Amino acid sequence: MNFVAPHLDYAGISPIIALTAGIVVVLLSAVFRPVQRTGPGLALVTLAATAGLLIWQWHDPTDLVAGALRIDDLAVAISLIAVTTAAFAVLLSLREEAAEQAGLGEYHALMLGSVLGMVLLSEAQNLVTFFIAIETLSIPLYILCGSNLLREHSLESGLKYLIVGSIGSATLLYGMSFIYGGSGSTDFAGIASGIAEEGVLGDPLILVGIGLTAVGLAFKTSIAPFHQWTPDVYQGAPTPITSFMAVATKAAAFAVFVRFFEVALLPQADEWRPALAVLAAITIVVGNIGALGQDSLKRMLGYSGVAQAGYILGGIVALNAAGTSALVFYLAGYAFMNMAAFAVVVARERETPYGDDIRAVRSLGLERPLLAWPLTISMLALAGLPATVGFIGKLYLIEALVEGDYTWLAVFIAVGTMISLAYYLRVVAAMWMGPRGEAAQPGPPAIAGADPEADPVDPEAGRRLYLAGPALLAAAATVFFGIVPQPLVKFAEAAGAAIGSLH
Amino acid sequence: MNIEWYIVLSSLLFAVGAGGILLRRSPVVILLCLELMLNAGNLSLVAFSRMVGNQEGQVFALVVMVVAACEVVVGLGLIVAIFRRRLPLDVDELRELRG
Amino acid sequence: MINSLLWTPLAFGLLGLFLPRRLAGWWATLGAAVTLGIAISLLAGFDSGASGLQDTVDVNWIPGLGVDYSLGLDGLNVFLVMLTAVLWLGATAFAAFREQERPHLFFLMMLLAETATLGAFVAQDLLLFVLFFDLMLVPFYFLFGAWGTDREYGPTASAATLKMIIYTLVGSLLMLVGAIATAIIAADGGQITFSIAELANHPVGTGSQRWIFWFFAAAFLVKMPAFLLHGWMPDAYRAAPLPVLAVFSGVLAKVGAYGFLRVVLPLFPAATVQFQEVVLVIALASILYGSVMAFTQTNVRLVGGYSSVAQLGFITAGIFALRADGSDGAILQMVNHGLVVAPLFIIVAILAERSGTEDLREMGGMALRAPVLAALFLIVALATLAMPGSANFIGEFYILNGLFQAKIVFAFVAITGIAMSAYYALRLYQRTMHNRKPEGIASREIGWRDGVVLAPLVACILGLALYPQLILHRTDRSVSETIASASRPSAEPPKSHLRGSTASALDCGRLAPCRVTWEAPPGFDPRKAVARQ
Amino acid sequence: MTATAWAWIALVLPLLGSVVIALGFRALPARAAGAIGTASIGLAFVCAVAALINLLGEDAGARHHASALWDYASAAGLDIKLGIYVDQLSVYMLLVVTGVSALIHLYSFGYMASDEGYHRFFSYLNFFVFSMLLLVLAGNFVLLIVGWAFVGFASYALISFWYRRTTATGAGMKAFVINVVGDIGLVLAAFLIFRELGSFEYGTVFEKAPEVFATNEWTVTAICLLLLLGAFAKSAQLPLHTWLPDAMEGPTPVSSLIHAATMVTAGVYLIARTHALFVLAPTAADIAAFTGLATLLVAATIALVVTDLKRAIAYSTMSQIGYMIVGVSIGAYSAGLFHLMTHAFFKALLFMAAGSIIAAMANDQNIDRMSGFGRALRFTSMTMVAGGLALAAFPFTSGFFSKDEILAYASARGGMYLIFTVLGYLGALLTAIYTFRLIFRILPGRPCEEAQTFIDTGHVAHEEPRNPATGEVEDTDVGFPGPEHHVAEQSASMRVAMAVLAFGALFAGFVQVPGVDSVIANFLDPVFEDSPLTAIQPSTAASWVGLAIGAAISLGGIAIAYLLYVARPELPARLQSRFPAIHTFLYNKWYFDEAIDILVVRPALAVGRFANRTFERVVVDGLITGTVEIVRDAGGIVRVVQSGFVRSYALLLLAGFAGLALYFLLSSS
Amino acid sequence: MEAVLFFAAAIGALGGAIGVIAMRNPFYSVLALIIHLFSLAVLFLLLTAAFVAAAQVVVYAGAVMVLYVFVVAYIGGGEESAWESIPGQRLLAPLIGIALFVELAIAVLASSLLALGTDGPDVKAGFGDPAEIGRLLLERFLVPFEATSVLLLLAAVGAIVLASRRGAATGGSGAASAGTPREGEPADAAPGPSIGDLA
Repeated sequence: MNFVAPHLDYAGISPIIALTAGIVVVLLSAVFRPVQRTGPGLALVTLAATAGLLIWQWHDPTDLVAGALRIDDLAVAISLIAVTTAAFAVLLSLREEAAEQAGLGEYHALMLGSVLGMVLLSEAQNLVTFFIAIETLSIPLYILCGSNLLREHSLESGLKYLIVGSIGSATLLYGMSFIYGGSGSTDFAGIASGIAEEGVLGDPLILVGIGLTAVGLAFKTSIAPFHQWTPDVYQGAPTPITSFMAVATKAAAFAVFVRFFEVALLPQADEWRPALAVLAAITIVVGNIGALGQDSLKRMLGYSGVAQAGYILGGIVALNAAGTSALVFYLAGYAFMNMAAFAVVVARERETPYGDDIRAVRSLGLERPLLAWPLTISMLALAGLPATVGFIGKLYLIEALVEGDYTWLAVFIAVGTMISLAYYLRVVAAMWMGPRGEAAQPGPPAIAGADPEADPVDPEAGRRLYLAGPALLAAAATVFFGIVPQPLVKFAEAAGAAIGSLH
Repeated sequence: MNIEWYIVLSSLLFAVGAGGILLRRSPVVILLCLELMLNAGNLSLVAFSRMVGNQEGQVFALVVMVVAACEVVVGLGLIVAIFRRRLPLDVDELRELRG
Repeated sequence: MINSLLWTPLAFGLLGLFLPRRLAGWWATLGAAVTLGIAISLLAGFDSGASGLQDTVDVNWIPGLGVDYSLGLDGLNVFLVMLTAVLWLGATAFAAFREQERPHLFFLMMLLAETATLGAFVAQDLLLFVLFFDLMLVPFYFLFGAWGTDREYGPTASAATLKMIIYTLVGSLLMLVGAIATAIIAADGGQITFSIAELANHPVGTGSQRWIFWFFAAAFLVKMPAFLLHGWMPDAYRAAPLPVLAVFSGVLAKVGAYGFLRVVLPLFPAATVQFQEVVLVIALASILYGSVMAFTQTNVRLVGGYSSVAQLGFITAGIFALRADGSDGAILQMVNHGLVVAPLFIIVAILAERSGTEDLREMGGMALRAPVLAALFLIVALATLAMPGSANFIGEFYILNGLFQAKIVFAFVAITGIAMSAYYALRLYQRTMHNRKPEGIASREIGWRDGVVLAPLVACILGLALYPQLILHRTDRSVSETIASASRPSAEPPKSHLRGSTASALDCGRLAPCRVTWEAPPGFDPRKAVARQ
Repeated sequence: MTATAWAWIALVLPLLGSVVIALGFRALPARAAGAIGTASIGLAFVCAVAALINLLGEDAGARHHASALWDYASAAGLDIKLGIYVDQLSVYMLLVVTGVSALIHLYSFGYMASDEGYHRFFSYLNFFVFSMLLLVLAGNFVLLIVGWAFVGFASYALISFWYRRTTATGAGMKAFVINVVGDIGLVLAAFLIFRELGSFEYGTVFEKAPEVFATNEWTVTAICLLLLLGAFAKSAQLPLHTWLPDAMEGPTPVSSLIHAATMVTAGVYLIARTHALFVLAPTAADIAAFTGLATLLVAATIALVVTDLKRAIAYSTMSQIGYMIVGVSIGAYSAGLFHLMTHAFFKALLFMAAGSIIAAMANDQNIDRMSGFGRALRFTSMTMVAGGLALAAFPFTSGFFSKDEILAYASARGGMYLIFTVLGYLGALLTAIYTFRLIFRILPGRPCEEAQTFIDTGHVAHEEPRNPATGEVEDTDVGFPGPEHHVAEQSASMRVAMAVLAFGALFAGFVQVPGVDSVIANFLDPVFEDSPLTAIQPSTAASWVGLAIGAAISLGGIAIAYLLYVARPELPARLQSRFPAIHTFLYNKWYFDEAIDILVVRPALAVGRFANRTFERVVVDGLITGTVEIVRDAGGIVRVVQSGFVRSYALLLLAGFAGLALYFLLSSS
Repeated sequence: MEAVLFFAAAIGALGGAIGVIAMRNPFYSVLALIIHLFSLAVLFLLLTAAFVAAAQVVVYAGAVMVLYVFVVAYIGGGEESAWESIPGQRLLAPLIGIALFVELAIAVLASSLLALGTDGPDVKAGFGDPAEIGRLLLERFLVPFEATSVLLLLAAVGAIVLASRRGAATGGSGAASAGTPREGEPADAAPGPSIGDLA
């Protein structure tokens, strides 16, 4: 029997190759004692290489490997966001207890594996690839969340994430099977043509399939009411991992969300748009009010992440090029804001006995201005105040939504933002307006948020370049793109244009 | 034999698996129930692949098996870790994180 | 030129971070002074005859989103810019004379606030306007929260400030949505632009105008604040540090009123005409309520605060008379009110230093050893109550005249506010300066420091009192253009709205033609006119 | 130089004086302020005379000029210039105001000598004169309002001159607020005028008024009523008069200048100035006249019973202004203005005398405690008698001619206007009685102890000053008149001023004797020639009959007073016990204060309290707290759902899917 | 004949599934799952998916279940108490399950796809044979195929990370923050990587 090997466009898949190679190398580094501690370095190199190769592929859309993947500007943009986030996370992981626990090699290999999953996901245009990619993304994260074996929180979050995540995957899978059955194809394009046929369009099988897949993706992007894992996992997981998850996972999941819904399921748009819009609205409300009065910063950021997911989902609801661009833009901006925040949280976790409790940042403005500013900026940006990328992002989303005739959702975004100020500014107030003079003296460790083991491991963490550096960098970017957004807008527009079906 | 039968059976299995997750507290059993759900998916995949007469569904099913295996491995790993940590093997006991 | 005006304060503020503590304040004052200089030169170069914008800057900022960085001056904003520059110099100097904790941050925020405020005034791109409008909140959040005073049995400074921020953002975020909606609807599939002038040329349909109008109105009315939306004001005013409060109350409130003139009238003419009476009712409520509250308050700051509510009510009423004279008066009154309320709060600060309290009941008799202070205060108080002969009087005279010609009944109600203002302003003055002096209150003359801050401001008041024409002359043209634009697309025949929408039961337009004329108006029914008193 | 130029100078001089004194309060030596103040007013008077001469140089028809310095506030069709309007009327007022003011400044130069607030006093006083001149010279309604409000402020400042006296500050506030009410009337009138005539300038307005209002009399009536609101508030006519008696809290020169001679007569001037409009609105004119009449009588009755010296004179002022209002409203313009002048003389004089006596009484103003000053203060009592005679219209004094001219005109106009004649004479009787009640109570008889001490030592009684109203000890360091306070006998400047005024009070009447000469009328009439009412002129004979009746009544009144207070001093007490109701009613000033308190003040405060205590808390804050509560509760729900049980998360997830699937099933075709 | 097989297998699969969730003892649950899997394999065969069926038997029943058994044996299959700690869960869980089933079933039954009602088209011989599947895996589904290998690798690493001895060595809350090098200690004194230990 004859076998035709598929054509391999090595340029196109080079980023994937680089990552895979990186994983292997990093793993090997773990085996040989002398190079054991080179894990982070190697990981960074890999990520840098991947980023380089991705940029090389910019503006050069091609189908890869028998149409299983498609590398276009959307994929590249999202992959870049994921890679950058990962690089930040690697830096934050230096001297992180979890990494030591898991072993540097394994830890970073897993992280790279997750990144690989994200890259694949952002390029996937075939159900099988889609599924395997999303699992490649998730499974390492399950492990990494639980990787700090000494902290019960870590294990708990790992298990919770695994269980709920697997339910999500199962739902997703089941939905895929329906869609496959209904359309008779696993390729996105094939699905689109398959369900567009007379008699199939609007068939309950397809629609329920859409519903199932929507649930699966909504879970990954923590859209309410499928969001509940988010706060717990964010709080329990080792902070660098949280920072990685918070942005990268969302980015990748949203990428495939866009591709799957705006390419494969486009014919059914009239059915799924309202549903997603309602989900977005619920998410905005739930996320914002849930975050009110949270003392654990990570938990607060978790809820805020939920709310932000709601905003971003608006980009898909809008269903126009502007929407996709807005989505990419917002994700990029969100990456910067979150990085700044999490870097500071990591630093304070190691400096103070309060873990990620809000008391850890009390009167930070006096103690460590260089940490206080990034956190402040990030909070203001998340709250969408002007002169930050957050404002432009919201502006972009709202513009897309109004264009897509979903003004009421835009109003929801506005309302959500108002509520969100209450908890974002609470952090700012703690930093700058704490009761006069009363700095956060090392007292008895907090009950909430921080756990007994969390005594200060590194009282100088706030001065470490690998923590303060990323924080300041991200904050600077947040402000810069708030004032000179055009480059980022161009970037997003290119990504948005990738989905041809919208024109 | 009508394909419908297979699909309905698979959805029944899916529902049973889901119900199991909701009802059982032992992480091991919950993992088993996840297996049930994934297998339900597999069944419908294979059935549909028969229905539409191409084998992509079957390939998909294979991939899913691998994935399921991986999840099991990781899940069991976590369970062992939790056990080693002398924590109760009951998902209801693991609720430090809440609110 | 206008760019330097806008960015000078911020630049100074940032450079100030690298100076030693004790210099920070002076550096900031210098920055404010330079800004004032630029503002003056702009005013000098301002051509009152020309129509349209002057000193414009127009750069594509975010082409992708159709947002331009476009600034410009015209009669509507030139004097508000001046006001901003003047008051900020005063307040910064006043603060610089006193010991501030964390001075670097304080003065950075002060100057950032100035830049933001100036931006809101000179922005000619709708979105840029919204951006600056929101940006103003950030520095004031820090200033109020970090340097404010926590109250004994009340909310902490940061809590009060949070309340203010959220409350005011409620409006401005809706405004953001409204602004975008306006642009997109107006673009109608074409290239999106936010340029106010452009949008004014193709106004959106009446249906859309209706809801967008209220999104904007919400933002502006909260900012002023107007009746029922002033809930944030008392706490915030009690918390705020006084020099900051001086500029806050002196300038920021005006941004709201200015927004009506700059954005709402030109962009949503139909809705404006339709909702004229609703807004007027709100304005009247603000006038009456603000005045009544003002003369029952015992906290000095709140007297100022509620009087501002009343004053802004007048200004709004003037604008929504939808007559040139009303709006002329409104702009004049914005400047006047800024010029009186800022010194008022500075004086309050001085009084509080002497009496150690801000409670009227515990003050008194301070005039004796402080004749200069008393004199300055007296002038400010008289200006506050719109003493005829002060520019404030001319402002209110124009406003009320406009209102009178447009909606006579509203004018009769509004004017009672003047009587009340006389009472609360004098009460404020008497309770602090006159009557018996309680124990433990020092009646000290102001030092030269406070003198150099206060005297120029009072000089401005007197100068304007002698020659209000200075402002009226320059604003008149732009205002009448704005009003005209507001009239254009409205359904009913042109000019008719000058007398108010014909729908109104209270319409007095019939009683006299609007154009200045003395033919006996047809069908004049005087019983109404008299009965309405 | 033209008349207008002189007028400008006259206008600016007092302002200059005021500013110089104000700025130089540290630099200037003690008495300099007084000197500067008096001098500036004196010069202003000279300028006024110059202006008069200029005016007389022109022919009667062309004696009105407008002059503007610059555009004050002209935009959007409103055209407001900083301009003055000079004609016979304004120049006449100019003369009266500057003249009397000059004398009163002179008086104050001595009277206030020992006062801490000497500079302040003269600065205010000059400012007042400036405002008054602005009022009378203003060339348009806006400037008129400005002057109108300025005098109001000056009066406020001077009433509460001793600002640590709570009664004084309270009275000041009262006066100010009531006057603001008046201002509002003027402002509204101005708006209405602008709407109908499209201008604020006197010239334009009065020129266009007849044609415009030919058809709609109601508008012009409305305008006039609004003007009257202002006039009544300023001239203390019913029911807006309550501030005037309280205004006596101020230093006595203030009472004599502002609250007797000049400011309070502004209402009269206003009506005269806008007679062109009143002619078109007879209804309004009549309302004005009757209000004047009512005030005249009410005030007179009150004046019969009050025991406070200055307040008694204040009520007499009200009643005299009532005469003037009647005069200018019914058409006796020049007569009213003539009475305005003579009244300025004798009433100012009376106040000066009173001031001197009160000083001698160490600020006790209760006439029941006074007696025998005839021997103690000869000069003072002589001047007081002179003023009293004029006020009581004793034959051939100034008041005699001016008052009776008004009444004669009323009778000449006939019809219902005879009422004014009749009741006017009744008022005259009352006037004579209360005037001489004061004189007979104070001057003759055995000297009271203060008077005695003055006779013995030649100094006024030294006493710790107390506030007669509240009895609290005065806080002298704000410049409350100290013990070594001047009485006329001790200060040349005061004596000069009083002498001049006494002369005026006694003999000023002779410029206007029916049939003999009529200087004032001849000078003023051209201003009013456009009014048909000027045609009416009482015949000389009629006038003389009226004068005869007036003389009889005046003498009768004096006789009654003599009977009551000298011959049979127990009678008043008996009358009191006979008609207690009437007495208390009058003694409580017809309960006007109480009425206003109940009708206006209490409601306002109640509303304020409600707004403050209830509305703000419940509604305004409720708006916020309510929302916050809702959000917080919702947050609570989210927290509860976030129970930490992974299985319940799963449950929600699947439930969510069930819902979603349901939606899709329903939306499936 | 086919129908009989189907129903037999169906009952087996369903019974196994119910057994999994019904058994109090995890060990029995595992056994029940094995039954379920075998019956599924039969169903796959009926659907002419020979290779899948084989994989099912080998991978699952062979490998995975063994793993389960070991783990259960290791942690001891303690019986799970009947006590329900979440209010309403007992009530809602079945409802949700039923709701899911009903909705999915409706989706299938109400579907207008004619093919659902058939046994599927006639397929050429060798449909679902290893050869066919293998070709697909190497041609169209190369990427997923490679990805699975990576995924397996990662899963293995994960298992080692989680279950490695380090956890046991420091088991219990006794040794706090092991693995974070103390000051002064040479960096590489930190516990060595686990793969190295295994090797």
